[in-house]
Amino acid sequence: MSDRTTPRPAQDPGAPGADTGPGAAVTALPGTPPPVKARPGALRGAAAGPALRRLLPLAQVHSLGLLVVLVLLGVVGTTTSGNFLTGDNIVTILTGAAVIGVITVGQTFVIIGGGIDLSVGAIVAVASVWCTTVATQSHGLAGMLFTAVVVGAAVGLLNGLLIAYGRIVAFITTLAMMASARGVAERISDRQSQVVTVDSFNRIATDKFLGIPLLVYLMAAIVVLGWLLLNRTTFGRRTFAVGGNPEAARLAGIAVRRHTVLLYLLSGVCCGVAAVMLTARTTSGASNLGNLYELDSIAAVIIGGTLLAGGRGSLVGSILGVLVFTTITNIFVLNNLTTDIQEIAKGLIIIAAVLLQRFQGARSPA
Amino acid sequence: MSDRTTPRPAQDPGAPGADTGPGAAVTALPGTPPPVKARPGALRGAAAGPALRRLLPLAQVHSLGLLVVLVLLGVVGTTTSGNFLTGDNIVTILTGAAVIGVITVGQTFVIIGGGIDLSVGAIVAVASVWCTTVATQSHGLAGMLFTAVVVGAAVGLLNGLLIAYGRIVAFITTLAMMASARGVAERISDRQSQVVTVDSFNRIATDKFLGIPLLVYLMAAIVVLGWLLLNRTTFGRRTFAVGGNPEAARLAGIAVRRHTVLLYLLSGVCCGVAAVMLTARTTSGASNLGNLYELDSIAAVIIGGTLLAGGRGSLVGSILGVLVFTTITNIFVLNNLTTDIQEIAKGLIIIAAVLLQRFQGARSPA
Amino acid sequence: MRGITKVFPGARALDGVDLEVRAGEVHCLLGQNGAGKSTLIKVLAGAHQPDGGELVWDGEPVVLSGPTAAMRHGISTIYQELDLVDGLSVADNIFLGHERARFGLTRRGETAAAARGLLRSLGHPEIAPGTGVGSLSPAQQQIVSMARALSHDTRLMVMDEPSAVLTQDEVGNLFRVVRELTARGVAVLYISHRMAEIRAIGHRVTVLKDGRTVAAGLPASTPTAQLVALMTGREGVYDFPERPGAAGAGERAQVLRVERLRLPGSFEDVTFTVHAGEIVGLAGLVGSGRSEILHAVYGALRPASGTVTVDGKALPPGRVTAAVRAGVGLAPEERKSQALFLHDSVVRNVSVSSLSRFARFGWLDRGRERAAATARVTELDLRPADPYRAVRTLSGGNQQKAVLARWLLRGCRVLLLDEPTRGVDVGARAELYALVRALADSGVAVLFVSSEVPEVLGLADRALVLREGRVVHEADAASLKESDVLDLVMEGSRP
Amino acid sequence: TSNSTDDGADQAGVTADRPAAGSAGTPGKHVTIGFSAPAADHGWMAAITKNAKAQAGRYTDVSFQAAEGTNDVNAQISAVQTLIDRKVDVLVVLPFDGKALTSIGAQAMDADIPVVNLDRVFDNSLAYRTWIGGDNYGMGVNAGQYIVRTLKAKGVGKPVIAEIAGIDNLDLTKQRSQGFKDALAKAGFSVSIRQAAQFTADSGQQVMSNVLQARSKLDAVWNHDDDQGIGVEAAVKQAGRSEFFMVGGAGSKHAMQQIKADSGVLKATVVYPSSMSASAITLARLIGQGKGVGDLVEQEVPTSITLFSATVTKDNVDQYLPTSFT
Ligand SMILES: Nc1ncnc2c1ncn2[C@@H]1O[C@H](COP(=O)(O)OP(=O)(O)OP(=O)(O)O)[C@@H](O)[C@H]1O
Ligand SMILES: Nc1ncnc2c1ncn2[C@@H]1O[C@H](COP(=O)(O)OP(=O)(O)OP(=O)(O)O)[C@@H](O)[C@H]1O
Ligand SMILES: [Mg+2]
Ligand SMILES: [Mg+2]
Repeated sequence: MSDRTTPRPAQDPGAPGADTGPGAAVTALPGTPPPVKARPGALRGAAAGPALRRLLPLAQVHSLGLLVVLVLLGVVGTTTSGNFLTGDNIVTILTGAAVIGVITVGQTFVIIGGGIDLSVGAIVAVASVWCTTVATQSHGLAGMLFTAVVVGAAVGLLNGLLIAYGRIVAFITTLAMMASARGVAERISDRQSQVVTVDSFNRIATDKFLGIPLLVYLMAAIVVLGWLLLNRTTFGRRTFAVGGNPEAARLAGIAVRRHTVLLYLLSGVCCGVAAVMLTARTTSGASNLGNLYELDSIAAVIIGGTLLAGGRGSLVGSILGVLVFTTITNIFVLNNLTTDIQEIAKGLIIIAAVLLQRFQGARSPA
Repeated sequence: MSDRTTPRPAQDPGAPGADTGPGAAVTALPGTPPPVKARPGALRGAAAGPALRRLLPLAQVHSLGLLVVLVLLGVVGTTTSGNFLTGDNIVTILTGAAVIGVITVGQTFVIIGGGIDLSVGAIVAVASVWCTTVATQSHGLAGMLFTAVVVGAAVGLLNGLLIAYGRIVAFITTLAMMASARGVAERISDRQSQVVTVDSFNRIATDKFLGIPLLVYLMAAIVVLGWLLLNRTTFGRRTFAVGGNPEAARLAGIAVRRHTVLLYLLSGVCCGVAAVMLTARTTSGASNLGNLYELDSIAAVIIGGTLLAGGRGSLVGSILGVLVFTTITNIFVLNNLTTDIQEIAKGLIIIAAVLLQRFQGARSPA
Repeated sequence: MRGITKVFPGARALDGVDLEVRAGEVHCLLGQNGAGKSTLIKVLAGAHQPDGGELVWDGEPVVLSGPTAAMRHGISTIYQELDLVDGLSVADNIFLGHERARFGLTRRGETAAAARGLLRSLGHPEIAPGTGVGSLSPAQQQIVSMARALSHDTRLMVMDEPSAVLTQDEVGNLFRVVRELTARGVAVLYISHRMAEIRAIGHRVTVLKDGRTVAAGLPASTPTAQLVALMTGREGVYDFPERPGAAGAGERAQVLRVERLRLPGSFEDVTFTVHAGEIVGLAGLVGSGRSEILHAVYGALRPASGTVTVDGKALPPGRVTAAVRAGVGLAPEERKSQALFLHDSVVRNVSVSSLSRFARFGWLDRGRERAAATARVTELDLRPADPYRAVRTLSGGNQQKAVLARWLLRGCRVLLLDEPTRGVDVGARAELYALVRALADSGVAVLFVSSEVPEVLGLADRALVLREGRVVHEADAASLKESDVLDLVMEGSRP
Repeated sequence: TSNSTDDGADQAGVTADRPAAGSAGTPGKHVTIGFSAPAADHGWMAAITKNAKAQAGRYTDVSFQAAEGTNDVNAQISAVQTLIDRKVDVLVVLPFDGKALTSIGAQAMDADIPVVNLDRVFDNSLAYRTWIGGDNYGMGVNAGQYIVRTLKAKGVGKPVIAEIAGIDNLDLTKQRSQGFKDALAKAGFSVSIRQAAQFTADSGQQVMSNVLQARSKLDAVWNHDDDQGIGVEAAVKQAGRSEFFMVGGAGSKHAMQQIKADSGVLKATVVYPSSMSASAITLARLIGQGKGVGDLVEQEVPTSITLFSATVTKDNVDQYLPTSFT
């Protein structure tokens, strides 16, 4: 039950439970994509005990590695800047992560389900612009919320229908949608930022509860809901199945196409909610909002351990990924680094984070 | 999610001999199961008549569809603008396609080989900046060319090593490289445009032969070389194998990792060449060159019929994809459309092009 | 090979295996599913590095650092899992890794000619070297795999269940090739779960059990019962279960009724019924349309015309979900691509079709799910009995059991089985037969496809014989003889 | 009023020798200035960041705290928030989008951190203490007026005028185009073709090469940005066209050198001063120290300073070359 190529400290063969200490929680990444596909042996190093594997879903083991990365970043932040470990700063990081966090929840579902959504940023833009038109604002808070979410849902639905029933590759469909939706946003807004005049709407971003902005609670709520949906419902289970092997899912009686539509719809709704948050935060809607959010969210999902090919992944990982990126940015600002250094460092940190997760996974047997 | 819901076009059972031209050498006997099998939708779109499918490799049928799209675009261009069908304009389109075309050659190899390269734009930037530093320019034309290509190759090599031996997912590696390489470009250039003072270098973009700019010949040469490499050499065969079934490739004795490194190296070299072309075209090197070229090139590859998952694809398709995108832009400008309309239309045209290819594929039986 | 060990995370696949193969002999490797046969041959092929033991080749100890090293020594392998690249042509696949090329440029004419020659020598001139492998049937792909193995200059040919996807006449072809090889002094290591084949072609037999050699170099004439006992460690009779009296068939309710089902190019005018508690077998050649009929019944393929009724209600054509809801289940022929979520656990694979049963408003009761799935898995004696193991790491036979467990859990009215015993060992086979019988006895209508005629005749109550997409004969299985079926399948019209 | 004598001395000295450097000579109370601007992804914006930093470096009583440049308003809000958390004394903010950063500006003001709003204007004057910036509309007007004058002088009746705009979904691009259009309209002219590039040389080249195909004869071109102008000029050269003249925008060194050499189509550029960030730092310091602007009689820094978009031609290029950005 273990890897003999590297002699491990002698183990009592009679005690398979030896692996199940708390330390073993970080063991092995059997679920990690063998990055070079050709190597089934690639994972030989990972020696998780079956007992352990039962306790922790594979994805969570991966997330633990990311948590270590986050802690390390925290250490770096604290040592380089006295301002890092203050309540205010933590709240700033979390608030900064809120919008992209919500988008990433949807993106995680889509990617686990075997797709990809390049249009998230554009959906945010069009939803934000639409909900801040003068006509919409005249309906007050409720009208604006409703519009943003419905617009997001509608664009997501359209994505889903084109992909599932039009049978156009997700990459192309959402790429096209990325262009078109942003074009629509520009058209509606005439390329001007539209200021929000409904005060209760802006309060979404300014109101706090126990010193923490509503936005953070909102993100937390959506992450928790997303986690439950992914891990505790039939919908989530089917998402894994559809992404892992669509043909097998179909033959197992899952309505693959309908499910695919729902996944993009879900992503669209998340973008609608994110648009509300972003619009409230910026107190205005604009067609250039959410630029490149697609890359940010996909990067967070992938670094969080979800397979780009679908079928395996973790929402917790994705959110940790978002937090890692937001924290990196925050540390940069605190340390007054210039943009070029920041970018170089960002690349290095991403690579280091991935390697660290691996390392963390490989050496941790109790 | 399968082609099975649409009944296959009826075949003429009475005329088996109809197939027996020279092309029929590749014909399967009646009773040979055509490919309904479980292929999860890979070729779903292409329901070409079996006879035709036998004559032409699938990729080529797909390219045919794209050619039709291109012709249709030409018709639209000609009817909406008198300036479209002039020699000068065709040359402008081709020249406009040259840079991204060369990048797409490398990207096609990488994607067929099962990877992805998000760093192409950044590689172009860093190669362009490096080859236009004062120190480099002092070595004249040869020094600049050499620098650009070597820088491109070096970054590509680094990508490949990290992916193949560091076993970091291609998406993450090249995303990190995208940030880092652009950071390096900014650092080197101090974010200033560096004007090229070597006149012979700029002549790469201005010199013409038979009225056609050198750039176009250069692209054509690279495309032809790329096509030969992909379709007529062991390297090309192995690229398909590595992307299509890495495990099978390994069992067949192919050095999968080394091959992967070579693919990214190749992409890096293409970016280096593209950097030369772009720098000569803009007569300057700058760290913001090649912005979003990764999306453009990937989109061209995918619309050209290459599977994002690897293993299947066509270089001709990719280049047609590039031409489609360049032609769309040209038509927009000729008709002086506003940006928002352009973006909306671009999305619609992409979708239409894909659907048209499908239609074209479906109705083309010999 | 001496004392070879191989350890996977969580599984000790090989635990000191000894094997000795002589030139010019056909050496058969026997063992239950998961005994370690495939792992052993992968070590031999250089695809896995052993964790212990030693390999002796021509009297010299060797280390095979990779597939290329093995090939250099003249070891070529046909793997159990089809190891072809879909995107490449037949010829390219055959010569992958040792392309006919000069300065890196492929010589396409020469490659095609050589490929054509190899395919012809295998009795399959109809496979064109230029076709994409992805468009071939599994059987044809198997031929291509064989051609690839033959394309090397071979001294030891390893064949991992080459006959699994072949029908009987093609197995004959395979044997001819094997005999030609041995006549040239090539050694053949042959793995199969079909005892008859081993008896027909093998010279000596080595039996593996739980990663250990339990008997080496037995003569091929060793009685089946003794071999099976060695493999399983148990004595017992392995045979088809008793058929209940044929009498009841008429009175029992019709469950599945297929009428004038037609899909041009695949099958024509197919009409039959299956009653509750009845097992109907479909016999036919590869490519005769059997899988397609099952798919059409299941709604995975939309037929051009015709109806499928279950319990008197017509199923909407081309809708799998409706069929599943009506109580139809399918265990498809290609487990890996069509049935399994390879990276998921056994539990998840088993429960995927019955999720709503354990859910309330979409909310999963995972405890119940786990208990129910585990119960089915235990019932089927799936090994290793770890419901959280990723299905990918199970042996072929156990993967098949996982698929069956899925439908067992769901509880079907109609069960469609496509080559259910492909790659399943003798012991497990008998268990599967008993299981299918038991299901039928509980009132399920079973329709199954098999390329092994004895299986059709032994397990089914009634058999349909298919040729080129048409039902050419229908009869009580008991009244048919193997040779009759073979004749029907080949020529069609003879009674 | 209490420190008016100090101020007086200070200002007098400065005006005498280094007008641009403000009151560099006499250190006052220490001021920490937080600075946030969009990503320095093209020449003008890079110059903004650089000039601000350089200016801060000139003062011994200023520490400079810059936040990451980003084109994502959400991230910029977080960056400014971080600066507020750090309790800087004064903030200088060039927002990616003025309206989007209004609320964070107001928040800073509420936290008693004066905000110097640089260039792109906040939506609400309560959100900043002082605004200093360029005049995008005026820039378009000046470009238009130069073109009108030149064409009239040449006696061109129905000119074909092209406009290569910058990134099209920025407010400032819209304002520039509006000014240009209005100025042309006064003379009865109009823009014949308008296409947007991305402020980068490659996009400028790509767009211009297509525009040259769309109009086989042009009389005048206004290109919003000299950085993308490098590509625009390259496209003109590569097409071998020279029948028109071109006006640039922003005022890069390269453009001014071209104008001075008078070797190509570029005849003028309308400046959008990148030195404004240095002035903003100076203002921020003065605000932080509670001083007024030298030479002005006011005791406080004014709330709004609009910079002039000068039209640089061959005749006056020497005057502007030193303040051009590279
Ligand atoms: N992908 C396909 N496209 C078109 N026709 C197909 C395809 N696959 C199979 N067919 C046709 O369907 C018929 C039946 O093929 P199928 O593989 O289902 O046969 P089978 O009897 O199940 O054989 P096997 O033993 O290989 O499962 C063949 O005659 C073949 O012509
Ligand atoms: N990649 C792997 N990771 C973990 N365990 C594995 C892996 N491959 C095989 N095993 C385990 O090794 C054991 C031997 O498997 P192997 O495939 O060699 O069996 P087999 O004798 O070929 O069976 P079958 O007759 O079903 O093909 C099984 O218990 C299997 O679960
Ligand atoms: Mg096996
Ligand atoms: Mg079949």
